[in-house]
Amino acid sequence: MYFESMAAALQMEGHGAFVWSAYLITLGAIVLILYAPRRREKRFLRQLEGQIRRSGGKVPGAAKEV
Amino acid sequence: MGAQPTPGGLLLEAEGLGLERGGRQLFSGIDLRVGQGDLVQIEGANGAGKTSLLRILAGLSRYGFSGAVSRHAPQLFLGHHSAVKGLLTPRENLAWHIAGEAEFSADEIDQALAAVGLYGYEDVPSHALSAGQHRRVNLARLYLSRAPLWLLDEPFTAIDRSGVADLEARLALHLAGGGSVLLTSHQLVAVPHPLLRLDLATGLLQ
Amino acid sequence: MGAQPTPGGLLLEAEGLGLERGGRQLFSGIDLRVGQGDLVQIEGANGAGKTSLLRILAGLSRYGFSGAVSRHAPQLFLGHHSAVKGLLTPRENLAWHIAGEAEFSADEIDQALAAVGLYGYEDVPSHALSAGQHRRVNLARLYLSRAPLWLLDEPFTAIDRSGVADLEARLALHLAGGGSVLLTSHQLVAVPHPLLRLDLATGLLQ
Amino acid sequence: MRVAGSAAFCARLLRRQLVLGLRRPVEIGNPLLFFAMVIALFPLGLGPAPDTLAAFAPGILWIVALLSNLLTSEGVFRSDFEDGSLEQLLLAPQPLYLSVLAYVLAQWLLTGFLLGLLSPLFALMLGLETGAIPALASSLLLGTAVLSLVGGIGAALTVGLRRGGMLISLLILPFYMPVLIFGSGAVQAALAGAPAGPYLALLGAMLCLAVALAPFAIAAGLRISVDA
Amino acid sequence: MRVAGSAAFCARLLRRQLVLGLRRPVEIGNPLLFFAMVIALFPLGLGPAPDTLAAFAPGILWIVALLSNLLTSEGVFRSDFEDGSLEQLLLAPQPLYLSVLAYVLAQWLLTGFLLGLLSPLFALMLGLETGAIPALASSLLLGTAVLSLVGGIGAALTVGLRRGGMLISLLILPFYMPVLIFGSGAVQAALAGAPAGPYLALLGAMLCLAVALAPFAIAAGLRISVDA
Amino acid sequence: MWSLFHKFGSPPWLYRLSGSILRWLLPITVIALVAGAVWGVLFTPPDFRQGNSYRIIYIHVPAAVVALAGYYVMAIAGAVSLIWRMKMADVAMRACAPIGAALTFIALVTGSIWGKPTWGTWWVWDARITSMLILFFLYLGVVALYEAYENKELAAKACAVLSLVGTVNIPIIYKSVDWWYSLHQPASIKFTGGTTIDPSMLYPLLLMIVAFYALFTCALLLNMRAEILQREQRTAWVRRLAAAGESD
Ligand code: HEM
Ligand SMILES: Nc1ncnc2c1ncn2[C@@H]1O[C@H](COP(=O)(O)OP(=O)(O)OP(=O)(O)O)[C@@H](O)[C@H]1O
Ligand SMILES: Nc1ncnc2c1ncn2[C@@H]1O[C@H](COP(=O)(O)OP(=O)(O)OP(=O)(O)O)[C@@H](O)[C@H]1O
Ligand SMILES: [Mg+2]
Ligand SMILES: [Mg+2]
Repeated sequence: MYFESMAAALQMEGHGAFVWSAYLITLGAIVLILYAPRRREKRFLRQLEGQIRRSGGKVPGAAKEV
Repeated sequence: MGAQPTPGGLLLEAEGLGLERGGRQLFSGIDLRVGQGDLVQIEGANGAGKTSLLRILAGLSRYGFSGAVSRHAPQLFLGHHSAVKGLLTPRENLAWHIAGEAEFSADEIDQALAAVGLYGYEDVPSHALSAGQHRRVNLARLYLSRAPLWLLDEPFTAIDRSGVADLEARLALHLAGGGSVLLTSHQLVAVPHPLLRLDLATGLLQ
Repeated sequence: MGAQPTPGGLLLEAEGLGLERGGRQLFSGIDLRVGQGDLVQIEGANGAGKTSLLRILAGLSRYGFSGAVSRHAPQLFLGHHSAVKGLLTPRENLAWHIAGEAEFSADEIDQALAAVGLYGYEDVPSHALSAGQHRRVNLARLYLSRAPLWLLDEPFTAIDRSGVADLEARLALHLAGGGSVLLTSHQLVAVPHPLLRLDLATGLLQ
Repeated sequence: MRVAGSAAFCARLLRRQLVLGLRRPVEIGNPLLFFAMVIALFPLGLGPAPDTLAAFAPGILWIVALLSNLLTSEGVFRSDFEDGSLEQLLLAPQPLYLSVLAYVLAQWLLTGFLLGLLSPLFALMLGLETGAIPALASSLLLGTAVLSLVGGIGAALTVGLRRGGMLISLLILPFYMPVLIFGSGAVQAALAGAPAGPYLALLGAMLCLAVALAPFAIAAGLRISVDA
Repeated sequence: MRVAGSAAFCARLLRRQLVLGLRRPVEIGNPLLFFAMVIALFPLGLGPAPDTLAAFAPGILWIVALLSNLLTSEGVFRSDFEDGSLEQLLLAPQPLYLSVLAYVLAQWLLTGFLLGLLSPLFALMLGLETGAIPALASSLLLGTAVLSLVGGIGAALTVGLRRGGMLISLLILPFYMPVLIFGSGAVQAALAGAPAGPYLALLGAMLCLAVALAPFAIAAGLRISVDA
Repeated sequence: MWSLFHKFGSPPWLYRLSGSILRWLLPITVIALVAGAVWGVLFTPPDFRQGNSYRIIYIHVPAAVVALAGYYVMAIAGAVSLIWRMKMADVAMRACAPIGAALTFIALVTGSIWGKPTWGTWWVWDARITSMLILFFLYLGVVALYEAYENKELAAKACAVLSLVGTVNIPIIYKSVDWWYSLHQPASIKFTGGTTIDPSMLYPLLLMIVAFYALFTCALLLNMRAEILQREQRTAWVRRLAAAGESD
C-alpha cells in the first residue's frame, strides 16, 4: 500500500474528500444500474406468480407456446 | 401504389388478421377478400376494433398485428379525422388535398362541393363551418376520387338525414360502376345493393 | 350559478333569439321556455345553427346575437368536443373534471364508467380508447351530474346501438325525476316521454 | 358527492395540470434537461472563455428563463381549448380568477420554479461568483412568476386563433422586458457588491400587481377566445 | 382530372404549407418581429456595452436563429397529425421523401430564410462589423436549412405523443450544436479577418448530408407516429 | 450463421443464455472493479503534478470510454431492429440507453470533482467535457423518447431512428466541439497528456477499463432479461417460470 495508515489514505493530503466522494458516487451509480433491472425482474415475476395463483394455478391468457 | 386489380377482380385480400390491444384479443383469424362491386359493413360495438381493422387494411398500422394484407388497387381512406384544415377554405382543402391522388380542376371541385351541399361555402374558412359541413368537405372527395376501393370509417357521423341519403346514393353509384366499399357505421346503411356484414366478434362474413 | 328554478318550475327562458353568421340569418325570433320534465330536440339541417343556439343558451356565446336568455338552474353542457384529455385515464378525467360541478367519490366515478360500458377501461389512458369509448367518458357525466338542465349537442355521435339505448334510458330517468333535456341529434330520439321539437327554420316549438 | 369548494377545485385543477405536464415521474427531468441544453448553447455560441461567460451569466440565465417561459406559455390553454375543456371551465361555478391562477401556477412550477431551484448549478457551470447566487435564485423565482402571469394573458388572447406561436411572443415580449431588466439587474448588483434587495423588492411589487390583475385579464381573454 | 406527378404534388404541398403559415399578409411580419424582439432582449440582459455586444453579435444572432427554429419546428407536423392530414399523406402515392422535403422547405422559408435575408439589419443593430455580414447571412441561410431538417426529425418522432414541447427540444438540441458552432465560427472567422469559406463549406456539407438522410428519418418517424 | 441469428431472435433462448453468462460474468466484474479500484487508489504512487486527486482517473476514464462505446452498441442494435425487425435488438437497444446515461453521468461527475482540486473550478467548457455533456443529452433524449411512447414496440422503433441519426452526428459533434475549442483557444487549462503515464499507473487503469466494459455487458444483460420477461408475459414459458417462482 502506498499510504502509511488508513487515516492517511482517507486524507490523501487534502484531496481525500474529492477522491472518496467520486468513488462513492460511482459506487452508488454502479449499484443502481446493476440492481434496478434485477429488482424489476424479480418484482415482475412475483406479480405474475400471484396472478397465476389467483387464477387457480391455470395459466391465464397464455397465448402461444414457444 | 400503381397496383392493379387481379384478373379475378380482387381489390383487397387479407388473411388470418388478428390483433391484440392492451391485453385484449380484439379479433383473430379474419379472412377477407374484397372484389369489384362488393359492399362490406364491418360490425361491432364501440371498441370492437373496427377502426383498428380498417387502419390495418389501409396500411396505416404496420406493427403489432398478425396476418397479411395484400392491396391490389388504389384506395381512398376516410378516417375518424377529417383531414380538413380549418385555416383553408373548402375549395383550397380539396385543391391542395394532401392525399395527392390527382390534380382536380376548379370546376370538378366546385361540383363536388355542391354535391355535398356546400354550394355557397366554397370560400368560407373551414373553421367557420358547422360540424356536419366540416365533415362534408372531406366527403366531397367521394365525388372526386377515382380509386376503386373505398375504406370509410363512420362516414355518416354528424351528417343530417338528407345528407346521409345523398351519400348512400353516391355509394350505390360507385358500387354499380364496379367499385367497392368497406365501411363501418353504427347506423343502418340503406343502399340498394347486396350488403356483406363482417362481424368482428366471430370473424365471419355474411 | 346558484340559480334556483322559478316557482313555476322554469329552468331556462329565452326571448327573441336571433343570430346572423357570415351574412346569413341562421334563426330569428326564437322564444323558448324550458320547464321541469321538458325534452326538447332542436332540429335543422347541417349548418342550420343548432350548435350556435345551444352555445348561446349555455352562455358560451355572449356577443353577436339578439334577444335575451335567462338561466334559472345549473346546467350540464356537453358540446361537440369531448373535453376528455387523452393523457389522463377515464377515472382521472372524471375525478378531475374541469367543470367543477362537484367532488365525486371514487365509487361514484367507477359506477358511472361502468354505466357507460367502460368497466375495465378505468385506467387506460384515454387516447388509447376507441372513438366511441372516448365520447363515453364524457357521457359518464350524465350519470354523475345533479344539474337539472342538460344541454346536449349530438350526444349519440359515435355511440353504438346498445349505447344509444342506454343513453335514452338515462335521459328518460332524468326526465322522470323532474330534470329537463335540450338536445340536438340527426337521429330519432326514442325516449318514452313527450318530445318537443324546435324547428330552427321556423322558430316554432311543436 | 360533495359540492366542490373553490379551494378544492383549484387544488384539483393544479394537480390535473401537473399530471398532464408530467405523466410519469421520469418526465420531471424534461424541463431540467431543457434548461441545461439551452444554457449549453451559450458557451457554444459565445465562446468558452471563462471570464466573459461569468460576466454574462446573469444575463444568460435570465434570457433562458424568459425564452423558456415564452416557449411554454403559448401552450397553457391550447390543448384545453382544442378538446373543449376550456368551455367546461368557463361554465364551472367556481370563480374563473382562481382557476386561471391554478393554470398559471402549474406552468410556473414546471418552468420558472424548477429553473430557479436549479439555477445555482447552472451558475456554477457558467462560472458565476458564488456570492451572487442567492440574488440570482431569488430574482429568478420572483421574476419568472411575473413572466408566467403575463404570458398567460397572451396565451388566453391568442388561443382561439389557431396559430398562436409567433403572435403571442409579439404580444407579451414587451411586457417581459422590465422583468428582464430588474432581474438581471439584481444579479449584477450582487456581483458588484451592491445590495440586490431593492431590485428584488421591485420584482416582488411587480409580482403582487400581476397576481392581482393578470388573472382578470386572462379570464376575460379566455371568454373572448371561447366565444369566437 | 390529371394524375398528379411527384413534382406537381410537392409544389402543391409547399404552397399549402406556405398559405397555412401566412394566411394573412400581416403574418409575414411576425417571425421577423419576433427575431427583432428577442435580439433586443440581449442588450437588456447582458448589458449594453457596444464593444462586447459587437464581439458577441455572431453568437447572439445564431442562438436566436436556433431558438426560433426550435420554436417552430415543433409544429411542422402537429396540426396535420391532429386533423388526420398526415394519414392521408402517408397513403398518397407520391414518395414520402419528397413530400417531407416540401414540409421542411416551407418551414425553412418562413423562419431561417427570412432571418438570413434580414440578418444584416439585425447585425447592424448589434454593431457587428460590416465586413462580417456576408459571412453571417450566408452561414445563416445554409445553417438554418440544416436546423430545419434536423428539427423535422424531432418533430416527426414526437408528433404522435401529444406532449411535444419539451421533448422535441431534448431530442434535437444536441444535434443543433454543431451547426451553431460552425455557424457562429464562420462569422467569428470573418471578424478575425480569416476566411469564412471553410466553415461555410462545412455547413454546406452538413446540409447535403441532411438533405440526403434527414427526410428518410422524418418519413420513418412519421410512419411510427401515425401507427401509434 | 443464419440459424445463430435466428436463435438470437428467440427470447427464451436468449433469456437462458444470458442467465448462464451472468452467473460467471457478474462475479468476475465485481472482483475486477474492486481489485482495480483498490489497486488504483491505495497501491499506486501519486501523480507528480496533481498529487492524489489523479486517482479519480481509475473511474473517470473507464466510464467515459465505455459510455462512448455504448452509444455505438445502441445504434447497431437500433439498426438491426429497424432492418431485420428483430425484437431482441429492440430490447438490447432500450437497455443501452439508461446504462450509457449512467456511465456518462459518472464521467461528468467524477471529472467535475476532479476539476475542483486541479483547475480550481467545478466546470470548464473544454472541448472534451462539452462533447461528453452532449453525449449525456443524447442518451437522455433516447430514454425520454422511449418513456414517452405508450406502445413499447413503437417506442423502440422511434428510438432506433433517433440513435441512428445520432451515429451520423456523433463524429460531427465531436469534431465540431474540438474545432470550436481550438478556435477560441483559452489555452490556460489542459488535460495532462495521457501518453506519459507511468506503467504503474497504467495497469490498474487498463484493468478498470476492461472491468467497465464487463460492467456494461452485465447491466445490459440484466436489463434485457427484465425486458424480455415483460414483453413475453403472455407466453407459456414465462408463465411456467413465474409459477416455478424463480428467475434463473
Ligand atoms: C466534467 C468533466 C469531464 C469530462 C466530461 C471528461 C471527459 C473525459 C473523457 C471523455 C475522457 C476520455 C477521453 C479518451 O480517452 O479519449 C477523459 C480522459 C481524461 N480526463 Fe476527463 N473529463 C472531465 C473532467 C476532467 C478533469 C477535471 C480532469 C482533471 C484534470 C480530467 C482529466 C482527465 C484525464 C487525465 C484523462 C485521461 C487523459 C487522456 O487519455 O488523454 N478530466 N475525460
Ligand atoms: N393506441 C392504442 N393503444 C392501446 N389500445 C388501443 C389503442 N387504440 C385503440 N385501442 C383499443 O383497441 C380497441 C379497438 O379500438 P377501435 O378504435 O378499433 O374500436 P372501434 O371498433 O373503431 O370503436 P368505435 O365504434 O368506438 O369507433 C379499443 O378497445 C381500444 O381501447
Ligand atoms: N365562427 C364562425 N364564423 C362564421 N360563421 C360561423 C362560425 N361558426 C359557425 N358559423 C356558421 O354558422 C352556421 C351554423 O353553425 P352551427 O355549428 O350552429 O350549425 P349546426 O346546426 O350545429 O350544424 P351541424 O348539424 O353540422 O352541427 C354554419 O353555417 C356556419 O357556417
Ligand atoms: Mg372507430
Ligand atoms: Mg352542430
